[in-house]
Amino acid sequence: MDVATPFIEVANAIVEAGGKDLNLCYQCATCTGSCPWGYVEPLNIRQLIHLAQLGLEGYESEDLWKCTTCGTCKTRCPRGVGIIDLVRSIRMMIGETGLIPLTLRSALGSVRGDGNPWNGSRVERNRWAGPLQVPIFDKARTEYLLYGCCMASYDVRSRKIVEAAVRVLRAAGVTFGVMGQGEECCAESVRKIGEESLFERVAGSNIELFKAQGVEKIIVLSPHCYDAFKNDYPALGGKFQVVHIVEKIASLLLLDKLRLERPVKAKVTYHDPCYLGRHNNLFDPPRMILSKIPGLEFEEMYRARELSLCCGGGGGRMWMETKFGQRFSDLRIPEALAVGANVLATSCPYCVNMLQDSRLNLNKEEAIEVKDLTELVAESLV
Amino acid sequence: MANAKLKVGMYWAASCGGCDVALLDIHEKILDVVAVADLVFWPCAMDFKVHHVEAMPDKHIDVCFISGAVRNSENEHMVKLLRRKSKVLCAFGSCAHIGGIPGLANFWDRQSIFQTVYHASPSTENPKGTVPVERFKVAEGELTLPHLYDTVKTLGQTIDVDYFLPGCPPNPDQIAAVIGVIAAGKAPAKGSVVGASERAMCEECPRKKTELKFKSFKRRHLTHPDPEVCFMEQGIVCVGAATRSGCGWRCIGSNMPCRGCYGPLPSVHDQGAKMLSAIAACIDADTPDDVERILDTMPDPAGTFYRFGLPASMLRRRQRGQDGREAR
Amino acid sequence: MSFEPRIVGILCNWCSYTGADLAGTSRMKYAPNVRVVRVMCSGRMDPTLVLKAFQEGADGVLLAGCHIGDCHYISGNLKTLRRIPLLKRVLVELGIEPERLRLEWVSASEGARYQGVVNEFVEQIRSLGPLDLEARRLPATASAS
Amino acid sequence: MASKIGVYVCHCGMNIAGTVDVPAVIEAAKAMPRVALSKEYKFACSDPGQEMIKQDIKAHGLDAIVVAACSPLMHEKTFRRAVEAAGLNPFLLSIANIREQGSWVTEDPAKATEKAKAIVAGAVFRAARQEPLEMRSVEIHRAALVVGGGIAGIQAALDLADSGIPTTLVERQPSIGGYMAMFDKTFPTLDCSACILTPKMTAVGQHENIKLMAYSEVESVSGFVGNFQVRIRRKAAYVDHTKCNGCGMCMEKCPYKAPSEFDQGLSQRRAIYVPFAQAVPNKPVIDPATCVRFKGKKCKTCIKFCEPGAIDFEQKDSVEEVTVGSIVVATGFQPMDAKKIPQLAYGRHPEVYTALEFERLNNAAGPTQGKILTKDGRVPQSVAILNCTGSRDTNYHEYCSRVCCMYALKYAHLIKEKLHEATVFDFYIDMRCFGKGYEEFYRRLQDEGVRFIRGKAAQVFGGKEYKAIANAAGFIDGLEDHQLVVQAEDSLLGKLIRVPVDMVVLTPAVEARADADEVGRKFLVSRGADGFFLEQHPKLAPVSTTNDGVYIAGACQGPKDIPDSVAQGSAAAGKALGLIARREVEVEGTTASVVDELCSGCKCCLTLCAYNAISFDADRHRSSINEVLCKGCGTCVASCPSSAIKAKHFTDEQIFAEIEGLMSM
Repeated sequence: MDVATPFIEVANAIVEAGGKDLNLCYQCATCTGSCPWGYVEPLNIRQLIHLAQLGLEGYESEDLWKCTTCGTCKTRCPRGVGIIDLVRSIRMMIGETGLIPLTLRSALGSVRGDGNPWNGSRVERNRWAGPLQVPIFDKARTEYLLYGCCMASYDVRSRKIVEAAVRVLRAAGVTFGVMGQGEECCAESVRKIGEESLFERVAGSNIELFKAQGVEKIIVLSPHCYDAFKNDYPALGGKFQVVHIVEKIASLLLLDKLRLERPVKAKVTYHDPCYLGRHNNLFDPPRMILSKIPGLEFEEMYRARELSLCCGGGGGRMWMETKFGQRFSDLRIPEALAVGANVLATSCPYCVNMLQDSRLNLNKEEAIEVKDLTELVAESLV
Repeated sequence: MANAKLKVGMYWAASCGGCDVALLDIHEKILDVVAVADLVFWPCAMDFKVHHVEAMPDKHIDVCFISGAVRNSENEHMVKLLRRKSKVLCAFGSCAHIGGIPGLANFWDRQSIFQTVYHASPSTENPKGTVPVERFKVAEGELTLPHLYDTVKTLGQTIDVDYFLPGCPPNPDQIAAVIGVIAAGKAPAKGSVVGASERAMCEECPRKKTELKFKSFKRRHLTHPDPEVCFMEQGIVCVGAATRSGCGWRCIGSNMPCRGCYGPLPSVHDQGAKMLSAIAACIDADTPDDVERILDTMPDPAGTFYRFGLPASMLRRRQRGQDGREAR
Repeated sequence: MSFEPRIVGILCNWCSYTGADLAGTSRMKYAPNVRVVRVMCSGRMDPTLVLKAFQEGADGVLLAGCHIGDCHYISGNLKTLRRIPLLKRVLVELGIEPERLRLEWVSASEGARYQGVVNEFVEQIRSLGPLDLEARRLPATASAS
Repeated sequence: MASKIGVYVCHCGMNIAGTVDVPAVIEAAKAMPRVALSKEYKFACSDPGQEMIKQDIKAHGLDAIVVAACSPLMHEKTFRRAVEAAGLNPFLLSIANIREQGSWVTEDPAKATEKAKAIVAGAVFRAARQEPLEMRSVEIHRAALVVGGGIAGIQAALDLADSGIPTTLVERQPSIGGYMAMFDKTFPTLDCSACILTPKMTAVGQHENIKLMAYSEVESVSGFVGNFQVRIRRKAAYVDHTKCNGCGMCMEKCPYKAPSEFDQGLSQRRAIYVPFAQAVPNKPVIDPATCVRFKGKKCKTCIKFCEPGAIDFEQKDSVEEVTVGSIVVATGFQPMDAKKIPQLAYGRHPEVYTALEFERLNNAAGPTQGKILTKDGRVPQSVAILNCTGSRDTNYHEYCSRVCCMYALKYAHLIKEKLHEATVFDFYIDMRCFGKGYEEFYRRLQDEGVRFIRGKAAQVFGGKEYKAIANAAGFIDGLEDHQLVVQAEDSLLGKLIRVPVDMVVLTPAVEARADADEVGRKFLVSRGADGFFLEQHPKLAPVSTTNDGVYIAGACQGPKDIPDSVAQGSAAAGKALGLIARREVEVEGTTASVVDELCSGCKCCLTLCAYNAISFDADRHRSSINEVLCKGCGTCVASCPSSAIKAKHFTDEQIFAEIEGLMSM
């Protein structure tokens, strides 16, 4: 058995770095019991918190990088501990010693240099808008800024989502444009990785740019951008009206500005993205949209809404290697198949990517497709 | 009887002249007044000069009415002069009583008012940037203008006042009655408010009122209020509940809410604060956010609650601080 | 000499005054700048009292009552919860920083909270500087009502 | 206005004098307006200290007194008595709190002295303007009302009635008994709940001093301490209980059924029913939502079989008014809806039970005659009990529900007793066994072989669902579709635990009833942040409320077990009795009153009073305040736009003067 002596200065440093609720934890273990890592290789977040409370070695364990910031533990925590903030603050402290995993360092470097985590070039950003004839945002003529996420600019699969979004918004008569030069990553994941100063730099530059262009309303395709704009940017002076495409489509349907008339023959189930659902409580709009698509049959998975299983791509995990057998998305495909679905819908470019990968890895191309909800809506347009 | 007649004066300081019109508005009762009084000074209606007054012996005027607030050096000079020349001095109308509409200038100061009036207002056409100066030499000699003060004062804040006759303008019936009482030598205690009731407007207001609850505030010109029902119940701010009655509810009778020209009730220290308190307590909200949301529907609360009484209120004016500190 | 704010505190009898007493019986030290008036309920906190404090030279006014839902008189604190935001809007127009007026809920058991509120408020007023009310330099009002 | 004020500055030993320069304060006080005399004393509250003040009042003709000492909450009453004994009205005393809010909270002696001077000046300025006031007395009506017929209300009603006080007991349900009537055994003694409760219920039904009004609700309460007028609505039972002999034939023959509320929906009752066999009163009521006659059909079964002809479909609600001197509110709690916690699968899986469901399942008079069986009739081999369902949880209720640990142990025992082979798992955070015999009970259950897992159950899966989502890492050998899997981290091991079980029992939080707000407003009882009724003082006045004459007992005040509820029932009855025994009650003089000459009838005050003390005389067009109802909060005073309402002892002039004094130093 080990012997340990508490090192309270460390605990205080974590609190100061933003883990303000650290001391509230009463070790009930709900977090560890709720963590999606429990399905593959349990992550003992409860123990990490207790080690941190006493400043004991081990709080900075490698395990810390496993957290996908899915929010399951945070929403269930009976003491209201901001566990994600805690993870962030510990990561921040580790970051200061330079011990960040290699692949994350590369992604962060890319954000620092190119304004995106995918090593894409700045000139490529929003280039998709050209062929689709989406104009540059102009506050006199376009109501919304369409913020496609780095994914739309640098990932082929995600480009289909933005194309669908453009079709849908046009069909409803919404005016929107994209930012010309200078737009950067929303930096949501950067913050979760613990690189607070880089986050503030990138976010600050976006805020300045949006303000200079007179942006007031933003439509986003990724729940991660949504979360950053909505919950993190205001503290830095960026107060915009942010809507996720799912919210926008739902309100267009309610106002009867959008008609879905072409039947979509599919049995669909829906995967709630963590940052749309648990983090921002948007559970009903996606289901409402699915109910309006003619011909579509809908079936819930067991882990739906608050219980949704993380795809594994949040909190910086998008850029880290996850061992085969430890990918949450690999568990999700069979779960969707078990309810008889042939389309697994979601509404997040990260989720689409992760689930798409698993579908291929598990050789289920024939059995099931992975689609963004926006794509299903676009299919249903006449 | 002629030598027993009262010598009456009427002067206007920072005033619109409405009070003088109100005095005329007593119609045929003016004959009763003339029967008991000689008008010895009334620059608005007759040709009197300052030197006429200066020439009078002290306490020459039996009753002097002064309308208007004190806003510039000329106002101050004249009211002090008239105080010396008068036995009884009565503040006439809201401006003299509590500051009145000119008192709203206390939300600003001399410099910002000049800036607006001579430079910034949308209708100002002043390419050369001409501004009035207090002394200006011309061939004929030196021209002078009075000095405009930063702060508007009531008459009572400037000189010793015997009675206060409120109203914007005072109700003609009340004017006649007050003159009658003074003439009859039945003057009330010094410092009294005369020609007004000790109770608020609601005493006389005929509108029906059941329960106060503000879900939002409405502006009079954007609504068609039911003439039978209390304005407040219809969401329109009416400051009648914090205002002396005596005006004959002329505004309310014309379907306009009371704006408070008759001033605060006898035991009230600050008319605006009391009305604010009464109204806010009846806001239909129990959380700070909901309260703010409802308050957002009330434009210019300070101007509403202190429309007539800012100079006589507890804080008297907008604070600027010695170093020009400005609140947000 | 550095600026020592003079602050009037108006506290409800049942929660906040008792909470302030608790800070005392617990020997918690805090800034001595707040001078307290006890009223029975925060519902008694008439805006006129706030103006009076400013008029008498207070640099700040602290109002404290029972937490919402815990009012000893059921709902008196709700009335003040509604009044103060409107008063603050008016204070802004009167050139007084709304931060000079603070409404807090302090329960009878929150001695430490009272200590914290007072210390924080005193520092806030200190950074705002003296109010130096102009009305105090103007000639006194003759009886005008 | 007072013109000869005496100022006394107390040293309080070193408590004040250790920090405050008392002589300097004395000197400063001498210079304050209208101060005739200024003295210091070691302990002003001591007998000689008080005696000195009395002597001075007489010798110097002082007309107001300022005592600068501890908080008025401490010794205001003491000094008021002293002042009164010297012939001065007690309201001419003003306390300057220079200890709790002066010497004790300030380190720097110079600053403490400066603050003390200011506080004394405030009190001196105020004292000059204070006015004499009188206390008033009101006669108390010799009768009591108890609201709620659970164990707390039953106890309160019996104690009052046994003391000879005519008592009305109002219960919303058709029978009294409350939750306790649903239980099989009680912890930790394991007495049979019915055996100890039924005699008390019968005693209520038969007591000559108790008027039992079941199936009734309090509609409104007016009046004040000693004289409450209470309107009670008796709901139409459609059965004339004066004729009904309780034979039960109607219930046997009635062809229409609905889920039994008493059995938590686990069994059926008829449209005409008594909730349970030992009900008091044991007379049936007809549920109009189930009876087809209320849907226009022509069933006559009950009428046909009722020999005394008691069925009366024409019956209407009736309202009665009673006048009582004091009221005990014992309206109880409700269990939290466990569906609010989706990960626990309640409502999604049939074998997840709430505590009350399990009570009925286990009750000999329940739907399975006390056999613990799954819904499909199997005997469970393993049961998991999950503690803290919505308690100690800021997402639901931050407080501890206080009873769950113990009844969880009780369930574990009952399961072990009935199903010797079954394994019982108890998932807990902390075992809270604070009561008499509780810790011993815990030890006993460990001895009986209950498996305790320290870790809050994080997730409950249905067996079939689990198999669909589990991969190799989560595979559980032999898991059946109808089973459940409970997942938690055992924090003592630092290991994730998955337990396959046949049944899960949740322990939903004890929460304030959904209508507690409405009930609170009816009886003018405030509620705390947790939603429960608020006692006047958490330690020293646990069953009193801020509404004089209204007391609270049982779980409406906060979660509590049976012994505590009974104790509170008796305590509240004792307080109510004590009040009635006084025959009359003194009411504080510090109320508000309308100055008639200034009131314009603007009605701004009418909706503000939480005690309905303000009424409007339409003929005179004036507001007036009933000073017996008025509690003196001053809310109307602050709101009167004409300043026509005066708060006695807290007038504008008095507070203004105090502020002037405070700022004069």
